Amino acid sequence: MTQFIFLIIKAAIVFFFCVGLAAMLIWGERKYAGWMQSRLGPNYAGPMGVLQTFGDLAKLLRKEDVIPDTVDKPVFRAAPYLLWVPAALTMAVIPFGGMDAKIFGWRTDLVIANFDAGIVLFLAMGSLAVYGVVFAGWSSNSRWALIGALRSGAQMISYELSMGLSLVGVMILAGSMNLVQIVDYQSGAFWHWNFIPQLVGFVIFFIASIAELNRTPFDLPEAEQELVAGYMNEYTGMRWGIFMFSEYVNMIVMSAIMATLFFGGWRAPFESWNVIPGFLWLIAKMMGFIILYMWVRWSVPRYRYNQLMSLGWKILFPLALANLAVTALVVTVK
Amino acid sequence: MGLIDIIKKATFFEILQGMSVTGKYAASKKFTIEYPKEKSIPYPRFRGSQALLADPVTGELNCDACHLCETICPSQCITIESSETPDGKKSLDEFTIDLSRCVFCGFCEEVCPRAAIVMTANYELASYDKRDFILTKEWLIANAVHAHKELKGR
Amino acid sequence: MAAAKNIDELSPAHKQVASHLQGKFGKRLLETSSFRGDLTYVVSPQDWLEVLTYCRDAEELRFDRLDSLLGNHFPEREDQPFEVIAHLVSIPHTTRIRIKTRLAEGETLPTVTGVWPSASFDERETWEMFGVVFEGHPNLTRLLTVPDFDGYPLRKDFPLQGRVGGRIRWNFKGEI
Amino acid sequence: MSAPLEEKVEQRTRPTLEELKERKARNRQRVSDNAEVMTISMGPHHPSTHGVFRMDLDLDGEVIVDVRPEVGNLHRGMEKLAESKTYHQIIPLTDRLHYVVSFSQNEGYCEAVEKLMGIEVPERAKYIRSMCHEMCRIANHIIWLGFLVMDLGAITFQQITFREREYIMDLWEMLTGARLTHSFARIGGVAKDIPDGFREKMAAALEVIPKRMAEYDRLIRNNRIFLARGKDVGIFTSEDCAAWRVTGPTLRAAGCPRDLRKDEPFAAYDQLDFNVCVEYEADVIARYVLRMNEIYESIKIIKQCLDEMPDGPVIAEDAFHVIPPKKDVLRSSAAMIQDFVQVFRGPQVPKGEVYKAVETSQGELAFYIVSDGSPKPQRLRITTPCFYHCQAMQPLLQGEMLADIVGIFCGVDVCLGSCDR
Repeated sequence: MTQFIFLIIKAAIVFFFCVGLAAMLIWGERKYAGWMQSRLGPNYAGPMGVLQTFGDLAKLLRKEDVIPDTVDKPVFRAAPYLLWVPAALTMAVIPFGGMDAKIFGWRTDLVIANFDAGIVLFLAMGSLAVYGVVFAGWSSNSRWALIGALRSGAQMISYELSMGLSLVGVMILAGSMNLVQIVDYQSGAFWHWNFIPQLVGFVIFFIASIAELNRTPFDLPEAEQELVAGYMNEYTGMRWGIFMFSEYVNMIVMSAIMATLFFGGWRAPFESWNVIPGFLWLIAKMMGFIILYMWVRWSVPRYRYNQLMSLGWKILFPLALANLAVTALVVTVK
Repeated sequence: MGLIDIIKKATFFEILQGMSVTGKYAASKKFTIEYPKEKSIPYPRFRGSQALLADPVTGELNCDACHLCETICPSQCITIESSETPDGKKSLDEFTIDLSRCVFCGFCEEVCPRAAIVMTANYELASYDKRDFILTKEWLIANAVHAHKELKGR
Repeated sequence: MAAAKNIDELSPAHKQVASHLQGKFGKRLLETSSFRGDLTYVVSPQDWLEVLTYCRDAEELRFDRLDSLLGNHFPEREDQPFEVIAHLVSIPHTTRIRIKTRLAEGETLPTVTGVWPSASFDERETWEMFGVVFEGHPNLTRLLTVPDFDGYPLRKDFPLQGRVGGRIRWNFKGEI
Repeated sequence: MSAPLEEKVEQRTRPTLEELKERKARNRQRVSDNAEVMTISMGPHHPSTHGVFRMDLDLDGEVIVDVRPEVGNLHRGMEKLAESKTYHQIIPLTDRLHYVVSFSQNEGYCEAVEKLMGIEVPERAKYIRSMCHEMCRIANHIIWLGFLVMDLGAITFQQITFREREYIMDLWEMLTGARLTHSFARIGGVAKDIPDGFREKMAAALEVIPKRMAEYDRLIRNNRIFLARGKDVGIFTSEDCAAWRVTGPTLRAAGCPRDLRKDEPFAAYDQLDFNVCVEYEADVIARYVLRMNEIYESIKIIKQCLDEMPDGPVIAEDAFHVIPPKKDVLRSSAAMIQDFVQVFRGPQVPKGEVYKAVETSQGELAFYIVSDGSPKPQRLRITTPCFYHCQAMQPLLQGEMLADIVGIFCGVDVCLGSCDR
């Protein structure tokens, strides 16, 4: 029974952590983009403009929720949630600290769900998220949105393949698909972490994750300059706000997965630094990746559709296969 | 394509190079002027809203109501009403500038034979009320405090 | 007819052009004049297409670009109030020439979109502004004004004030 | 200063006209015969059409089958307006064609009027005009680059190019009193002489801009995505350019060294030493390289202008056509009478018609003025380069991909204010 209460408490904490962090990231990205552009970014609401997101939230909630006449209404309404709820579910398998940790005298695992198919859950939920985009574009009954949805469908399916394959290397090394065990495998200082043997896998995963997140240079489904807003063309007010918000939730999840699989999860870079709680290390690594995502986004142009496809199928996919083969060979020979 | 090119491609050399530039900007000093807090100071030739200058000694308006500015104005935003005083001089009764038509070309200042109408440094002209855009003679005389310094002495 | 005024003002390249065109078309060039170094020919509407095509194709002329094509309205000339003026440029010879034609109200002119595709917008503009119809133009519709605009705004008798036609109306199927 | 981009440009090849045509045909092959066409309307409030341009696109998937450009959403009737204004009053009107290069427009109009009236412009004014032309060119090309890269997806770039343009804007404010709509050229010269401290500020700006352009190079010059997006995209050969009257950098990027500054010199360009930049690949990258080289040439020209500028008046002494400078009006009665006559009666113009083209940073801008002897033009036709650039979207875009529309559209440099007049 206590375990069940703990489970609910843990889930609530992780959920609110995700939501809060996403809200901060919306402000953070604008601020960081402003800095990179020699601007100041938002600076009026609160100190350094930290309350900007809440101001935006108030504005979005007050706006009229326009649902065009020709849209497929149930699908149109459901699509925003389909985009971020599956992604947020993935947070359940991320370990935030050691198993059997002692908190105020109670013993518990610092993970919501410790089960063996963690990576599979992540991949499955990633595949579900594409429905949100495709539904949004299709139900809008608008040609711009349709093009965005089509691009998104093709792009996500192509890059999911390389993404999944790049993770198989990690699975082979750790001999498990359980994220807790993968983190255990990486115990020790940072040269035990997976990103050293799996550097190619990590690079592929990082590129594919940008594509999954629909961020520049792979933000074709949104493509502000071509499709205006792509699949969310017809959305207004808070529904649009949920799309915006889900982008950041997805980003948090993706960086958490990346930190867990390739960078030792909650573990400190050196054994002696483990006095700092593990979840702080995890958050620090996540923030590192998030800043990297933002940095890339505001520095590079966007690929064209056919270039994106050829990059995914002709370069990343064979590379991921080769990486898998080499890893399997090395592990077998050892 | 030599070996160096391949290495550069595989290590994302040029993308990292580009990111170093944006990263440098993120850390360096910002270019923004935070407008309502700090104001930019216009150069002496800046063409802000007009003002009517008066003689610094007698306090009389320089304007002779010769209608030159009214005639040259390309957007016809100046309206002058004048009457004749008993001693045969023209006197200015009403001088109105419709700011919503004005294009700030500075022709009125340029053709004025008496340095009576000048463009000032006053650029804060936004308003919620359209009626504020009709600049009356009194407004224009009061606006002379914004006139560029080198013009005031003339 | 072809009384060339101030032909001495012309540059040597222009003189060559002038003598070549004189030799080819002779009396069909109704007027020749030059003002501030600009060489102008007036041709009849029937010769319009032929002269312009020849100017582009002849090896000595090579006017390969139509710099602009525009109309003008002279209400005081009662028989032929409209003018259509083409400015040609030769990039290899760096010369310019102006060819005009005069039209009566309702008279049509053959299109030159087949010679220079760039004339398409120009002819559409001339048509909507002056009412000069270009025969054979693939898409002679209003360009700058709204599709149901009334009248020809650049004619001199077009009223300067008031509201003439030109309200955008649409049905909600997207057609204006 | 030699153009630092030159050594990097050498890897660019010089394809012949046939090769270019073949490359263009290869792009066109994407259009299949039995295409299932979806028509979508792009614009007029699309963010990347640089104004209010509208295109009807026939799409087969991502490939563009046909384009029908539509302009006119910003039509302000400038030509009709000009017929009711004296020659002096039209100058502020020409600012509003394209606000980035408004001096070039002022100057082009004044050149045409001076040709009509036969005014000889003082040497100093000519040099100031050339200098201002090049300031326009630098500002325009810099923000053109920003917009191009932004349209290809990197938004940061647009912001930092606007920052560099600010140096030019400050100079404009110092020189003319306005940041966008300068109204600086006058019939017979320019409005004012260069102010004190202008040379130092200009020298400082000309120091900063090449440094910043080196940073632009580091940002995108070798960027694989930028090169992939621009290479062999939007090919427009010199033949096409002549047929569709596409001028300016697009024509020069197709290998044709046509530049009115050399071919039909105006202002002081016949006395200045500069090169006409030419590129040969006729695609978006070639246009980018060409414009960057032109900025270096412009910097060279501005330095020459400031060094070689002779002393003297900045406006012609011509009692019949010119509004006299203000300081003369205040002091001499003859100038005051001239002032009154010019304002109330307008300039005295001979009968006739002139056509004068100048090279702005976008292409050849031409003014055609018909005078019937009155102080107001009988007809003023403004032949802007952007009008034809918009029209040329149809041959430019056929066979390209949807994502390249914005790159190509920005690549030929279009301003809708200038297009619709």
